Amino acid sequence: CGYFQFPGVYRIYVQQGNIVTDEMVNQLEAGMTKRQVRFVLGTPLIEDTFHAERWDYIWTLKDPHGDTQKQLFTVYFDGDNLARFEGDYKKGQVQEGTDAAPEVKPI
Amino acid sequence: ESFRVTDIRVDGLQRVSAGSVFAALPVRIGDYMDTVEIQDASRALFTTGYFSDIEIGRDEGVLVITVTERPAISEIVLEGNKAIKTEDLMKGLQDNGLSEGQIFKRVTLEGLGSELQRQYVAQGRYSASVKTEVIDLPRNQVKLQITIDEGSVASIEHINLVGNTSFSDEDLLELFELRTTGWLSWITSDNKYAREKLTGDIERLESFYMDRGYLKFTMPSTQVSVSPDKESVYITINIAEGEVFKVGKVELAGDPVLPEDQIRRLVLMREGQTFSQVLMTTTSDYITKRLGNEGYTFAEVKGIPEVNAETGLVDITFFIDPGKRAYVRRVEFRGNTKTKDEVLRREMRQMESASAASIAIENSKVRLERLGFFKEVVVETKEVPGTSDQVDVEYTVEEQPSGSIGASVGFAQGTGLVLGANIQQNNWLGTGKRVGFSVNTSQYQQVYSFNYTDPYFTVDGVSRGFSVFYRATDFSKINVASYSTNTYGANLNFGYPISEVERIGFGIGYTNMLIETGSSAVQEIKRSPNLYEGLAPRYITESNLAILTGLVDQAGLNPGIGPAPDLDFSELLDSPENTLNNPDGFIDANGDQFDSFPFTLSWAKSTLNRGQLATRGASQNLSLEFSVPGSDMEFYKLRYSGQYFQPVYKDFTLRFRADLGYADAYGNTNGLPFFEHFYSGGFGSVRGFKRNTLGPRSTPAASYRTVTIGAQDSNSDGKYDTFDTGYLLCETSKDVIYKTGAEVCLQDKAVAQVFGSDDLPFGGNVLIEGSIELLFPLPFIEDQRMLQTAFFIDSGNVFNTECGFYQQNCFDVDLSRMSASYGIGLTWISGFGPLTFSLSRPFQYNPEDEIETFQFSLGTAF
Amino acid sequence: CSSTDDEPKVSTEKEFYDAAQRLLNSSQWEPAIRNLQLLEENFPFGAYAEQAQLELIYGYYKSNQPEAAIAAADRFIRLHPQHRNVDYAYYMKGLTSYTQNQGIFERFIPSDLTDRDPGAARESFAHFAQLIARYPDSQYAGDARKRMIHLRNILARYEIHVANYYFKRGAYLAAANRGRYVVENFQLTPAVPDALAVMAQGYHLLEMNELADSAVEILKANFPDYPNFDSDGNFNFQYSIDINDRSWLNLMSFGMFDKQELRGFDTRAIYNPAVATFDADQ
Amino acid sequence: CSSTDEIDIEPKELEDFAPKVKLQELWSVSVGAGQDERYSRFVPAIEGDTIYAVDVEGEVFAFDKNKGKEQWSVELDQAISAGVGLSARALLLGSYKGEIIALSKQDGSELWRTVLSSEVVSEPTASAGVVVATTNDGRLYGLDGESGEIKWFFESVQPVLTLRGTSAPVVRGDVVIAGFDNGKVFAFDIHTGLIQWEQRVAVPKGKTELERIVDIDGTPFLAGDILYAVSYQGRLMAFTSATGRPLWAEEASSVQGPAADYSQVYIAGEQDKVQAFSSATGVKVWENNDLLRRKLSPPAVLGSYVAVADLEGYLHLLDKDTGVMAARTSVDGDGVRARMLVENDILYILGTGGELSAWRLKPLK
Repeated sequence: CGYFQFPGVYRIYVQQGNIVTDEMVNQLEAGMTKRQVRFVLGTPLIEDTFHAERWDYIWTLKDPHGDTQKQLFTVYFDGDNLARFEGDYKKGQVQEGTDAAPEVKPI
Repeated sequence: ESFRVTDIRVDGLQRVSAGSVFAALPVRIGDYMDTVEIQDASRALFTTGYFSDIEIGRDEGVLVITVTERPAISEIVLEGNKAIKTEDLMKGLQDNGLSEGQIFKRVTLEGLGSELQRQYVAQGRYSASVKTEVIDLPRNQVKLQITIDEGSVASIEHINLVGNTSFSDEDLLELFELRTTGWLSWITSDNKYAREKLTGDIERLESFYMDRGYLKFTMPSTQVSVSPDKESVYITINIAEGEVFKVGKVELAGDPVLPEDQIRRLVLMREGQTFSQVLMTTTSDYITKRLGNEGYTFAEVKGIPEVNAETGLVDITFFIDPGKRAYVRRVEFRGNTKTKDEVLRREMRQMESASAASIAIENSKVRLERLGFFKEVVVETKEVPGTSDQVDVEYTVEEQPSGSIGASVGFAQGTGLVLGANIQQNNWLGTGKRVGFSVNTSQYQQVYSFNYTDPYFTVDGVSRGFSVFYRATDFSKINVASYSTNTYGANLNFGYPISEVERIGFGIGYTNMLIETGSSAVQEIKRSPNLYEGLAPRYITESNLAILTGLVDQAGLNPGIGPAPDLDFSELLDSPENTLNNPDGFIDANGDQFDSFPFTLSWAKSTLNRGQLATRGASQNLSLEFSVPGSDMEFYKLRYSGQYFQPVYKDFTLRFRADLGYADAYGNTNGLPFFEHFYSGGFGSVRGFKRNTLGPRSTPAASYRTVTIGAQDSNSDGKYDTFDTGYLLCETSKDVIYKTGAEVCLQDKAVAQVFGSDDLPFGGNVLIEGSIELLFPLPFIEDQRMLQTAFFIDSGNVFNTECGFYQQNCFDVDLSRMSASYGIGLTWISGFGPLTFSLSRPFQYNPEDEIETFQFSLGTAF
Repeated sequence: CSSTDDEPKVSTEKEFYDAAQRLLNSSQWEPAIRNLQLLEENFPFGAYAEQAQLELIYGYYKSNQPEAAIAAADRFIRLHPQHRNVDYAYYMKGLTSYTQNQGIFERFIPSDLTDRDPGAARESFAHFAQLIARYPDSQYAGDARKRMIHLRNILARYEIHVANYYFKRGAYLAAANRGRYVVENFQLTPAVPDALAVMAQGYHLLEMNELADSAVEILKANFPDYPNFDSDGNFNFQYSIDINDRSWLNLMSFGMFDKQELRGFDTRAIYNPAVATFDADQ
Repeated sequence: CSSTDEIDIEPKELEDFAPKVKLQELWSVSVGAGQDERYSRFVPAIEGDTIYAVDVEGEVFAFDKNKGKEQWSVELDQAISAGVGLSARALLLGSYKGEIIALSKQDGSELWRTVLSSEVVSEPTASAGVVVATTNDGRLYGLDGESGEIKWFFESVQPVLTLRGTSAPVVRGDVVIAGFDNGKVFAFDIHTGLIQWEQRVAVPKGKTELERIVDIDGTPFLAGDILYAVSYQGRLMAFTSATGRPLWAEEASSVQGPAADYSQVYIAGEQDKVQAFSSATGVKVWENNDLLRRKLSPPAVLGSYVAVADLEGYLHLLDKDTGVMAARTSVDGDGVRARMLVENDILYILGTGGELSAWRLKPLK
């Protein structure tokens, strides 16, 4: 934003959206009901009011320097059944939390 | 025979409304009625419980119902209840429909009497008795008289543990909340039997054994018996310890989600180690938390021990069920009716529409508490209905005054009567901005200042603030050397976080200072004694003075014999230039008007658990202030202050505090300006001593002593009336202590007379302070969050690397010279800001320190 | 029913009642309350008993004892479920909790109440709704409905404030969903235009242009005069997120004062002029 | 229960009366520290010419029965909760740590020691080579008299709240009888622990757990083959000891055991009223209210008088037929709460303060 940036300001990660992994996508087949898709992929964070026929599983992570990674996986429905699905998703183990192991208190 | 009901009339209604009668009646206008239905109707009306008598008659088609209402309760009197408060009893009565104005039902009263008796027995008050009476009053009303004799609670005579071979009775009974009658029992009443306490004690006993490997520990039976007179209770707990088990293999099962070694690191149990239940449950918690950080807030981890009796080993498997990855749909706030939503939301580390991380949710709660705006912050995660993997996080806060506000007509030690308004609000109009302005006139100071800081100038927490001030101080009034400074200036400062808990800051300002010195300004500020202007420096020795005064007196003895001869003792004079070569005061060396541009750099780290009255964590800050080269004054000031809280036992906490300061001049300024000196003593530094009175003293002003060295009788009336003056010379030097009224005499130097006010605190350029406090909760006070009481030991002093020759109490850094005191202090966050009291007794002090046992102040938290 | 038209009791009861009326009219709430309590206790079934209970509710409300007022109202409803003006009791329950958090602070210092927790006012929504459901044509239904609408507007505007913050924070999905929450739960509130714009802006910043365009279309269809539309009708995504035009104070003080804020979405001036802060007291 | 009458708690003052007989103290001696606030009840034991006694700190004494001269004493450095019981070979003591300790009758040296499941608060006894004892958790144990090994135990269902103390077992040949805290009396075969018969003496009634206490804490009394047992807040009942057939039952409440002679049964009843019932029909013969609330010890029959001691250590004699006060003397300042022994017209009393004394009736001049 507008004026010079102070050096070394601590900024937090800003994460948004659902994580979709290859494991989940492999379980998807056309024709599944909405309940089954919801069970496999989880509840989508974008169920747009004006696009009832699609669910968007977006995932973004903005790092302290401002560059953002983004992944979008969209599923399309024909009525209550899964028509098709497309988009990118994560491969293998996903680890993003901090490893804040709480300190151990002796008995 | 049956008939058609054309109308229904109800007679005798008093309190009960006709509506509720009709609602209860099973018959409507137009129905057919016969004897059977009449019985149903009266039975229906009876079940309402409102009526003691019902008659149903017929007047052609009109169904006539005459009722007599049960009496209404006009008053309920409760006597003799102490253990159970009247409100609880009244509430119990109300819940069963027995309250003033209600219809009285005898059966509920009976039930209630025995219910009360049962409650007392459950509390161990075995000899209690409950008597209920119903007194009839006119106009169909009743008065309920309930007299209770609570008797005394059975006290525990003996707790006997049978079967404990590995641990002594004393160690085990230490865990118990129930105790046999001890000398403290009359306050703690720990010898009063209550079943819930016993179950609690037994659970603690069981986990004590389970935590030490006694996996097969069982308690076959526990007996509670009472003495025939029902006054003493005997508790017998029979134990079967079983043997100690060691940990065998430790396995992970289920879906650990994270690589195994990361989970393994959190496992606290090692093979061969004695089994401990608490280690097992803590391990499960750590793994659950770790998974929570990964977004699996619904994770469940259970440790299952499998005992192998022969080998005495127990294998433990941790079943990890991560559940679904959870997401936070909404973050909501409750209770912030004055503080803006953004002020809370910007502290959040957990985003909305993002994966849930339990550590982020917890950190956000701590950050809210660290603001100091809230007495309490409670966080709750609620599952979103209709989803299995979404939660809403709700923070409920309770707001508290966060600053001192309002006109302060007050009196504070050391500053006398303070008049004026000052408002320092850290949550200005709920915007989270810190605004303060004060108009303060007091005996010693007129202060007009305004400060404004926006902690969130940018969304990441870059703060920007500025302040302007005008201050005219008459230092002589607050026990500091007699001079006054008039300063005005402004300052712009920025600060920003460099980590979750650390911030750095910098600021640039301008100050203009004018120093006025009174006649009796201390020597360190303005050199004295000085020769009087216009008086030629002529000196007379003490012995010659003695001769001279003899002549003058003699002449004055017989005035009538004509003009007294002029006396001129110039030949007795000695005229060498002889003055005390006192060093220059500050003003003499640097003048009295300064413009300087102070530049400050600061670093702060705080992990305190609460903004005000913290009880956990630590905070430190280091600041360097130096005037930009080219300012009139070139000096630098380094300041460190830190505090650390160490919980000791239950809710007792130790607080360690340290304040260090070092300042010096650089460049062409030859000494730290005296108005930048550190001071010590009083609140927030070393309690038990008057404010700012520790450390070096100033040398009071002095002037050369003038004596008569010649006399003339101008009107020749035989008496001298005009005198010549000169300075007295000292012949044998005496000890040199600058005390008011004293004479300073150095061999063959002019004698100086000390006249300035006694030696006043002058501060120094090195500050060392430290204190240890034991925070303890005041008994009998429920709301501890607004109150902090502590026993303290404060120590500290101010030193000066170059002491003036005559300065008292002035030492270079020397820890044996620290002044110290112990005492008790209390801080209360009132509506007008923190109110602090302290009662202290110094046990180590320097001769010049001024002691002050009781101190109080409004607005500064120590 | 035909059995309660007995003639007024001996004068003392009437005197009690009249004294209470005088005290109420001269707004001496405490003595009035005591008077009404005495009346109810001594003449629990007189003609004035029920009226006294109603005025007791009003007395507690005016003397700023919300809990007592609500308790008195509940008691009246329990004792006289079919009383002809029991709707007043329901209404007073709503009104009391509606005004509970409005201390002197809010009245004197005009501050924007839409970005704080409305506090007890949330419960007033349920009380008013109960009144309207049971007695749709009660004389108080109108005012209750107005207050409910006002409350709903405040809650809707609150959502937009939060969305504005999340744009600043860079959490675009959170902002978009806050917008969607308003569109789906707070229809017909003045915040809806802003909500649609927020959705459009959020999706745009998430580079989900299909969803962004559909939101813009609906916004344009319903609120063509929305400020973000430029002269030839397309939505200027830059409009709301660049720095608001700098106030003179900001210019004068070289950016020192009146911090540069994202303009954010706040078109209350256009779509919400009618609702002055509702005068809580009649 | 709308109201219980004002219960006055203080013990009733003693009034004077014209004594009809004198009590002569033969000898008295002090037995260590006596008992403490843990409400144990120590009973002396007599065999041949020696009388044995114990104190709470584990000091065991043997005195000559006629002169009270100490024959030997031994120090067990542990807390003792019950004693002294006798078996064919040994003295029997119970401890707070749930042990049964058998000591040699000659010199008090320890023979064996067995740990039971809870503290032993009433004196063990023995018959036919089997030692029996009740424990605080409502159990009755049968141990081998030689080795102390547990042969069998019986477990009774315990109510939530009981009175402190348990009834000591009573033995007769191969039968052991004991009262329990659930208001029932059981008789067992002493060798196998099989139940011969059981009878309910009292039925718990009332709402609170306090009103439902029906402990039988006083040791039942065997007179010939009639067994008398009394419960708290329950009944006094007489049974045939062999079959347990109930003969009669009367409303009564006592925390101490009954005493009986050929014609009457005596108890320290409710509120410490001393009551006498006809042993044939159970009809109440007389009731003495002079000693209300004085926490009386179990009564004992001495000649034609009934002896009973109280909390201030006074020994009272009442005329067996009329219940009228006949004599009074002071025995142990700390009071007496344990059972008193009578053997050929000499009364042996062990007070709570550890005073052991022997008394004999002496007619007035």
